[in-house]
Amino acid sequence: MSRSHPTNPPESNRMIIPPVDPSREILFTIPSRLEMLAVLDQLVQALVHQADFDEDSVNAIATSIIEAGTNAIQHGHDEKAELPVHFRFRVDAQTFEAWVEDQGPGFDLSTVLSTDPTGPEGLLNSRGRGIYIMRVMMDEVEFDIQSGSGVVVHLLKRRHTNGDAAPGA
Amino acid sequence: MSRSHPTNPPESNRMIIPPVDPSREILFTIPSRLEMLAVLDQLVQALVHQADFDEDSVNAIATSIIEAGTNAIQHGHDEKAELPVHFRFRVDAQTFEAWVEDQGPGFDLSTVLSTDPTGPEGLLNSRGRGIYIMRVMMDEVEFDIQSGSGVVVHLLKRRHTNGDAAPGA
Amino acid sequence: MRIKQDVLGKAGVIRLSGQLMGGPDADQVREAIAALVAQGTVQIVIDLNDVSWVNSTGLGVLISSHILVANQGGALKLMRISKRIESIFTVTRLNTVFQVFDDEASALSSCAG
Amino acid sequence: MRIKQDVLGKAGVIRLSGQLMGGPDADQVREAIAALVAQGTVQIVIDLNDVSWVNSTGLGVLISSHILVANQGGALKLMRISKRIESIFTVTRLNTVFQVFDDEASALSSCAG
Ligand SMILES: Nc1ncnc2c1ncn2[C@@H]1O[C@H](COP(=O)(O)OP(=O)(O)O)[C@@H](O)[C@H]1O
Ligand SMILES: Nc1ncnc2c1ncn2[C@@H]1O[C@H](COP(=O)(O)OP(=O)(O)O)[C@@H](O)[C@H]1O
Repeated sequence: MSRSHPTNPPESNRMIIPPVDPSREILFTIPSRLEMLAVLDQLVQALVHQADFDEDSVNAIATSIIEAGTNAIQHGHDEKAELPVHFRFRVDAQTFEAWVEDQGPGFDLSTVLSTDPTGPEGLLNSRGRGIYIMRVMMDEVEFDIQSGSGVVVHLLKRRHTNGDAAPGA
Repeated sequence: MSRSHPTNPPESNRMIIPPVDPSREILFTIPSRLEMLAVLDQLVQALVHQADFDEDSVNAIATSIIEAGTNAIQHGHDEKAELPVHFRFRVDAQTFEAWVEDQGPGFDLSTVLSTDPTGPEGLLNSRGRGIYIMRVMMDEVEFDIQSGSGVVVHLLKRRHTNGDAAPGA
Repeated sequence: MRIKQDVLGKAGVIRLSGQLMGGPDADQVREAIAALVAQGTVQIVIDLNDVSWVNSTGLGVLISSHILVANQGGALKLMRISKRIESIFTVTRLNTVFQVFDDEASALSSCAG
Repeated sequence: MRIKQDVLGKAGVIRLSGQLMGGPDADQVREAIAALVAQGTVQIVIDLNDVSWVNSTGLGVLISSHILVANQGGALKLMRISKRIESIFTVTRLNTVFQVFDDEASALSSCAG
């Protein structure tokens, strides 16, 4: 029967998106409007807080997901409200993961990674910091870019336990 | 191409669900876990707040959507985490609307409506208040109950402007 | 939801924080009340200062606790409820069932008599 | 984002609230700064006390405003930033670009000289 939403999202052919686990999956879809970022922030904070991550991790995760959402809305969808941005969140004992998906033109990641926004050329540039912020604040950031059919960003944060060295790349 | 999420949700055959308008549609899907209600509350508050509704309306809407979500999780899905509850939100100039959908067994609404939870028999009953609360706090509450294939609750709140009498039935 | 309990004079005070919504929350409240009643404390005040919301299942927990304590000759009272929680009590007329106090001093003195 | 502006002695103070994220926010900040510069005020303090977060687009707005004011012989300073915003400044090393003050008195006195 046709429903307002599918029971579960269809499985993806994107390598970086794991099979759906409906008992842990939280899905969120918004129109491409910048003002939705404030709502996204509250949602992510509530989710990560509920999952008992420490305050620094809550901020790092919310900040990073806002950067990914900003890119999807601005660069992926050129703020065309009718293009939806899809978020998928998954919490487990050790990690918080998010996938952020747009349907935009994609971009060349190696060009972005070749400039250091904290170096002398980058520091006073008014753009080019979003992906850098995600990579510093999260433990893993992966991109699946399919030219002409959008970008999926996968963000992962590990739960820091007492005495842990900051995990990372 | 198969994606992690469909571009837009498929159109529904449910009468109370209008055609999809992706430029205004916010979708949210959670596992059937009561602890998700706290996250739902934060999301709805942020959304309604962002839409510039007054504080009383924010509370009334969040409270009502939590009641609908509680029913979907507890009565519809018997707290089976793997069954997703779907929320759809729509904001426009005059109204805030929500649809809450489960895949549970449905129920007989007329039986529920025949008891007044504020009357002498109902007042000390520990159950039977959720739908009543929604009906008092929102301007419109509609149910589409398909026996054996779930419930969709549609909630609507009008924006109150200065000097308005409380609108309603 | 988190829960703490105190005995202050004749009154048992149960302080909740988070949200009150049935499920495991109900068991925690029931256990706290059972513990107080077992030591002879039947004037019980629930402090909702740190509770952001209560849903209808949570209201059910309060009602069944109220009945339990009343059956022991006591009373269950509430204190420090937010505007949001107050409106759910008004809508459901449960404001006619529970005594609600704005502050701890007046709640406790109502238990002293 | 909402914006208010004051002139206090030699300093222009621009108070933001909400979130700072580019788009229409950028234009509002640019207009406020242009208005201050037009009346000869080039020591400008941005008060972020009521800003819950800044994204990288919002950082861009601050950087281009900083350059604009510096070109007029002035400086753009920040005050009262939250821990969350501080961490985005540290991560991007923009803490080496902007002077940041904890309170209004010290921010204003840095503009007086
Ligand atoms: N989702 C996306 N779709 C298309 N292009 C993107 C996307 N994300 C990033 N980009 C490209 O990568 C560049 C760098 O992105 P980022 O590091 O986030 O900084 P900024 O957004 O400030 O430019 C962007 O300017 C844009 O060209
Ligand atoms: N989504 C649903 N699926 C199945 N049954 C439901 C649903 N919503 C409500 N009901 C039925 O209607 C009754 C009344 O619901 P409600 O007024 O919310 O009060 P309560 O949930 O406290 O019983 C419930 O006890 C349940 O039997």
